[in-house]
Amino acid sequence: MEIETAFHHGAVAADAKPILEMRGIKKHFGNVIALAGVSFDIRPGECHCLLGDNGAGKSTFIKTMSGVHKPTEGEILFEDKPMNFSSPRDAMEAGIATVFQDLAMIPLMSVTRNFFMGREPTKGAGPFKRFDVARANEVCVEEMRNMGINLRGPDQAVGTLSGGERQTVAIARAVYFGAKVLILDEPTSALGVRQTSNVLATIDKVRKQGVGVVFISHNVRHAMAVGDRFTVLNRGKTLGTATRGEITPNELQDLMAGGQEMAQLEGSLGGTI
Amino acid sequence: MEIETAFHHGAVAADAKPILEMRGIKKHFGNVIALAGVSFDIRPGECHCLLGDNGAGKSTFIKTMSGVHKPTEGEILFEDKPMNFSSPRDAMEAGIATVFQDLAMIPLMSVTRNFFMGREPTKGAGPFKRFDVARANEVCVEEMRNMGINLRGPDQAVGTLSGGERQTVAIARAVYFGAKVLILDEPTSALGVRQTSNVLATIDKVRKQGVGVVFISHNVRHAMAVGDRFTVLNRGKTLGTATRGEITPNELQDLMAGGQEMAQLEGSLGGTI
Amino acid sequence: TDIVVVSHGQANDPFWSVVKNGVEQAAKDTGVNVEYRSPETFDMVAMSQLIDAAVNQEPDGLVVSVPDADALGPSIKRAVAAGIPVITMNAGSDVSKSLGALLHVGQDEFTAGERAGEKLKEMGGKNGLCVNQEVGNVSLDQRCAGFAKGFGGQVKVLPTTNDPADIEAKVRAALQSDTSIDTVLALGAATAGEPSVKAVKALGEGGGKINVASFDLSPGFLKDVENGDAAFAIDQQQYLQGYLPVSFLALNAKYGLIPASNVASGPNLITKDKAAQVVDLSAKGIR
Amino acid sequence: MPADSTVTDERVREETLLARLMKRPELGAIAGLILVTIFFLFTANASMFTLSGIMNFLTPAAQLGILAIGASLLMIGGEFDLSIGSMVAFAGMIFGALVVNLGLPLIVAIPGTLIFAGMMGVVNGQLVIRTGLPSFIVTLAFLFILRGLSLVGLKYLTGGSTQLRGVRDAVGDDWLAPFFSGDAFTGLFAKLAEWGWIDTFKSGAPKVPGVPVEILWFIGIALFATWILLRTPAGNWIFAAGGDKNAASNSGVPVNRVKTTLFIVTACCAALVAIMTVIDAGSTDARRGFQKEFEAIIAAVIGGSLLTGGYGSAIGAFFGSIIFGMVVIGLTYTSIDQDWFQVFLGGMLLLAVIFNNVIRKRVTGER
Amino acid sequence: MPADSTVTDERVREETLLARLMKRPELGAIAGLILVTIFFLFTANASMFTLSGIMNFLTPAAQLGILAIGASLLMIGGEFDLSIGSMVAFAGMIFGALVVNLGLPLIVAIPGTLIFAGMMGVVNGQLVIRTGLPSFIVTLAFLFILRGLSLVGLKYLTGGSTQLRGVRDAVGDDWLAPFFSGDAFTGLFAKLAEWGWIDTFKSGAPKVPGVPVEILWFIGIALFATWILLRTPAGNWIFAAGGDKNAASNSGVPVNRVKTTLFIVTACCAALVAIMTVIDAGSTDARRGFQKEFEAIIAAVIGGSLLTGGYGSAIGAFFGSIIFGMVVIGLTYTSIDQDWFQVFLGGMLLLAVIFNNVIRKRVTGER
Ligand SMILES: Nc1ncnc2c1ncn2[C@@H]1O[C@H](COP(=O)(O)OP(=O)(O)OP(=O)(O)O)[C@@H](O)[C@H]1O
Ligand SMILES: Nc1ncnc2c1ncn2[C@@H]1O[C@H](COP(=O)(O)OP(=O)(O)OP(=O)(O)O)[C@@H](O)[C@H]1O
Ligand SMILES: [Mg+2]
Ligand SMILES: [Mg+2]
Repeated sequence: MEIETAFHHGAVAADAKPILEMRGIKKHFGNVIALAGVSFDIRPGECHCLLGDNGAGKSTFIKTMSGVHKPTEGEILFEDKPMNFSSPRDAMEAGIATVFQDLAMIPLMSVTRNFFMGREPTKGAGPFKRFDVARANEVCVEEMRNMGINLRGPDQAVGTLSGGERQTVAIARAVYFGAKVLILDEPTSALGVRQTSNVLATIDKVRKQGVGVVFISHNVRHAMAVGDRFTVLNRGKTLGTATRGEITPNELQDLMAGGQEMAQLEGSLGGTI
Repeated sequence: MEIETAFHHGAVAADAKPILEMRGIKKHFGNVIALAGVSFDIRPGECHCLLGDNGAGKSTFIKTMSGVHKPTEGEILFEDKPMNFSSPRDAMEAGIATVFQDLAMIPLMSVTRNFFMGREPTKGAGPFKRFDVARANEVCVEEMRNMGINLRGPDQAVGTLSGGERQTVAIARAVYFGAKVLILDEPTSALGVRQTSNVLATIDKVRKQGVGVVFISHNVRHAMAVGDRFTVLNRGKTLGTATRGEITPNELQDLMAGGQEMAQLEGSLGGTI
Repeated sequence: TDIVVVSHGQANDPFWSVVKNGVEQAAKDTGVNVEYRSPETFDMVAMSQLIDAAVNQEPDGLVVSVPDADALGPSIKRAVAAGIPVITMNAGSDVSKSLGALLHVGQDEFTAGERAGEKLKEMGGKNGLCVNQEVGNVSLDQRCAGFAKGFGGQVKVLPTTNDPADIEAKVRAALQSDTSIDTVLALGAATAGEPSVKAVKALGEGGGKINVASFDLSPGFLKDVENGDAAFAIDQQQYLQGYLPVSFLALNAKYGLIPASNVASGPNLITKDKAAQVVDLSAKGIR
Repeated sequence: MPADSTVTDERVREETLLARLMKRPELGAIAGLILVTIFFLFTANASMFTLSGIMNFLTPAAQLGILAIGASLLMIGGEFDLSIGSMVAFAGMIFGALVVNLGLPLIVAIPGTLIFAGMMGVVNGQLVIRTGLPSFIVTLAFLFILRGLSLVGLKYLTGGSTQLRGVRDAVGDDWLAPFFSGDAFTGLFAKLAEWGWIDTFKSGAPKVPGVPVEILWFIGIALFATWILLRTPAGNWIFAAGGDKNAASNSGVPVNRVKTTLFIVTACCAALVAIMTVIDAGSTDARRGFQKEFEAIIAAVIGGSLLTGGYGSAIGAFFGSIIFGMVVIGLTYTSIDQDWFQVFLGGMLLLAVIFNNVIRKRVTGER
Repeated sequence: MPADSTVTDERVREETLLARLMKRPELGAIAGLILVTIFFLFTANASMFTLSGIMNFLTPAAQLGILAIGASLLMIGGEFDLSIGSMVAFAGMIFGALVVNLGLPLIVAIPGTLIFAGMMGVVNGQLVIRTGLPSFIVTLAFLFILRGLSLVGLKYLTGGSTQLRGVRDAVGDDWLAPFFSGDAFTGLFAKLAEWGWIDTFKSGAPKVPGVPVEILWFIGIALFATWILLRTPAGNWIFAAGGDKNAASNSGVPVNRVKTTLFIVTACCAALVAIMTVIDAGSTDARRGFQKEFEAIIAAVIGGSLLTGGYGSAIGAFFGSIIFGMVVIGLTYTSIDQDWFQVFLGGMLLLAVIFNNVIRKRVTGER
């Protein structure tokens, strides 16, 4: 397997101050313990991959990061200040943009309206301030094209888009609005070859601009292609963080599968995954 | 890239009679042309991969195959008889099991109830015939475990499962009920390493039992690992079908991206996708 | 000749269906063309709009009930201004003249309630219950108010829904929790009157001790009166309130004839001795 | 591997039995019922909780409840039927006509009425399915149409009156009548009275002659509906159809068949209530069942059913109806000014559902 | 790259202008309106479509429509308000009390009433948000509570009656009154009558003295609501909040703020109708606005709003109200027997929505 890529890595000083730091996060849903104390941080200009088996708690973890869930226990420091996001809007205003695994889109609404939902561009002033639909449509079509999707029209309902088109809208939206931290929960799962490479290239681009990227994926190759650090979750706990170069793809793959039966799996599939 | 796998390929006689044949399928949604005449067939005991860029029409195509959409034009032959499925239930009864890209699950219902939705096991007779909840729970937990997911309890609501856990329920369900044709629309997109290898192994297993499998994926490795034939869709048209061995992974990748700019992409990502 | 009748009661209200039957009979007898209209609930705003709609068609006569002169006044005045002869019926005897109507046929709800109250007091009642199945409908509220005045003693209003089972249970509850109640007045025979009788009977102590009376007639309630389970029913002879104005207006249109004063159609108490004769007519919707 | 090996998951905390029970939608409404009961224990006249007082508020609750259980099944299946109130009047008229005007025995008249109602259910269901219009608007149209037809029909049948009388005489002592009207277990109650176990009048007759049959129907239907919902494939289909029509249909649930059946069931529940009330009252009129559709939905919602479908229970509707019936009748037993009836009704409903909610969240640890 | 380069997609067929228009929810209801108009053109007295006839059915349509537009915004935002009918009575009582009992001028009384209503909106909204209960049940409680309070309040204010009179005298010739009652453009209409362009009574006064102000409010509010929905960020938030609360909130839409605002707007629409009808009628009573919540929802649904939220339009509610108003008043102009009114109303509603639907599907090629 080739993992050396054209991307530039390791430019971030290992001792750079984290933008966002999560300490000992626990999250219980009723009697279910989804997170049993996870610590994590993200520094400007790095891509920190969050890996782990299905149900490990990755999505739950980034949802506490982006204000959707309140942690049952634990501390969130944003730029060194303790933070208590009471809604995703708060987190967004602080500078955290997220692509959720369920995409957070409204099927009945048009692509443009979904794209700008919550942050509509306006024109006019005072009581005549209004949603600048023309510009919104233009931006939306343009951004989608950059990701490799040619929309039929910006007023198509998101519910009628294909799985990958829909995912691309969510990613393009998060990237467009910029942020200090960009969180991507399995952004490439439904994407085609071309769209995937666009997204990976985009991650690289925003990282270069000093944004901290949290990237969740089940695909070791994708993670290896852009990641600077790798944190592996397992059953609600962290198995530790590795820096790029410290770990081989095979070791990573082992960790992601919970260290279990990997030898046997490898054998049966001949490293095709 | 290693693509030789432990799976057994090519056992299907190239001239075996197709179980299901689709001829010149067209599908329009209002003014959108999603499929512009696609032909496709699936033979017993083979895994036929359906590949293509985002929005190429793969999901729309398999939805006409499984009775969700009525084709605007075109013919469906099931075991040589023209078929006109008026609902997915009809298709299911004819022997077509499908895992849809959106999974077709009800978030508010429990895992077991989702698993057996539409085909509940019963006990008792006559007016006392009832849903055999105990057995259903047992089967469901067991099948999920076989796929590599340990459920907390079979009465957990599907809406509270993680993305991968949910996808696994849908796959386990389709496989459990057996069929003559098994259609999987991006079944591995949200799955972890271990779960993915389980699913690929399962595809191999049911193929050996003579089931025809239609497998949609954006991941060339997954497709190459289990596919016997490969059909590539592009913008609602088919680019042709290739048999295993006739085509290299790189050629396939090229085709999937619509043949566009692949050289450049390859360069920038170093073959990491 | 076209005559329009606009009332505030619904076509499926047992009381008003009798008025409507009177209207139809009069139309048949005099050979005029009559439209009967009413809003779907007790709604003065909607009713004034119906009157406006009628006026637009410039009929040869207009019959209206006037439970709220403030709300309906402008519309009626507009009709008068347009030269349409107007007769008021049922409610509104006090304002009829001032609105420009020719005369009023009917009886005041308040007066009827008062008469009922006096009669029930005579029968020895001290502590009354007024069962109101449509609180806020002004004409029903006036019946209760009149009852309270005529009765003199203590009167409690029991608001209920329109459902017989609810009414029966609530009347029973009221009688169980306040055993001093000796008089029940229901504001509608079929909806409230019959269940009240059943409630009293279910207490097992019915018959003589608790007097039940009701406004309006229904065959079922009249049977109760006949059997002695209920004291009496208050009849406004509302058939007349439909029949007379229409025939007056028909005559007016034909010959210019019109009576010079108001016609009082009730009240008329139907007691045990008269009940039997009335039952059949009631079952046909004439009383 | 046995199924129970999953419980050894280190990621699951222990859960109390109470918490497990409170998670069920059918049990949520119990908290509200307890609250309302306690309220009335303190404020109402003692006669409310005597045997006869309880029967008194349970009778209207039972009539409402039969409708509410039908409505809740339909709501779980993702649709509404706003025509059930009008259906009570319409079915009552049909039943009256069969019994009085045609003089048919109950063994013919009752199935006839139910079939008529069922056919209306089919019409509702087919219209909703074929047109794809929301059932709200389709059944709303039938709310008006059936109510109007009842009026027209009654006037036609009686020659001008809105009340059709004489059902009691016509039914007479038909052997089926005791199953649909009057009280059950009268013999038992007479015995109990004899032994002095229950209150009697001076005459020695029991104050409560028996259990009104509608209460038995109510309980029976609630249990049956619960069994269907939780223990049969049909129940699974109802939840699925209401939870997500497309997902259910894609998974092989015959969604249209399920919905049509539910419309039929709801209409038949309304017809059953109509039959019972008409025999009981001996008459029917054009205003029967007015706004019952509304009350039925209220009871179902108090009982925890979601308006959006896919979630709820028949037992919830059962408790919801009792809460509603108790609040409506209960105020009369208190010394609160009756003018405050509606304020009280609204306030109690709000309190009951909020209380349900708070208790459930507290117990299950949700937030 | 210019945005229009997307239209050169070979996978899009040409679409007629008509098809593009019919796809909009706001225009679906036009087909129904046309159908109903044609029906009345054939069956109704010619005076229905004279100027005065049109004003006559537009007036109730306008009063309903103002409520329906509020209700449709709220429905699009994913919630219901069942208390608007009662709010009409309650706000009417408050307004009556301010004007008659306290003798305040309109410039104080009108804002006072609106603030009162708005506060009720806040209560509704906060209860729904804080408790997480469905708005159906919360506002239902207020349906009862407000109706009950109106009764109690009116009795208190009038010393026992349920009708408060004398508003017209109290308002007198307050300079604000013409904005909320009576007719606008009376001068213009008098002139037109003089010139013989419009019908007059024998006296020479125009049959239609002017345009009732509620019609102007109705049109104004419909346009304003449409602008908000389609052309402002707030409109986008309303659709998002109703389409999927979680997705909207995760995308940064302040869902709770949006919903509370919508509850306030709905309550204020009800209060506005109350103010106009009370000044117009000169009186108020405890039954004002009875079942208006229901009619408002009907109008919104006819106009294409979904009960499940996230889809609909204010213009749709506008047309829906006109259809409803036309059917209700239209009967008066026909010779159809009043007994058939409800059958007629239900039938026309069903026809109108089915027709809307068929036309839309036919034109847009959906199936
Ligand atoms: N609301 C909830 N109630 C109960 N359990 C929940 C809830 N949300 C998540 N869980 C459980 O918490 C665990 C972690 O879920 P999460 O979605 O974070 O997993 P994940 O790591 O994102 O998995 P995947 O890779 O499959 O998306 C899962 O086992 C899931 O069943
Ligand atoms: N109901 C619909 N109305 C209009 N257009 C639709 C509808 N359903 C699908 N489409 C369009 O048809 C095209 C094909 O969609 P489809 O879901 O089949 O793509 P796909 O090949 O499965 O893509 P992906 O890999 O992203 O899942 C898309 O461009 C989509 O926008
Ligand atoms: Mg996840
Ligand atoms: Mg797809």
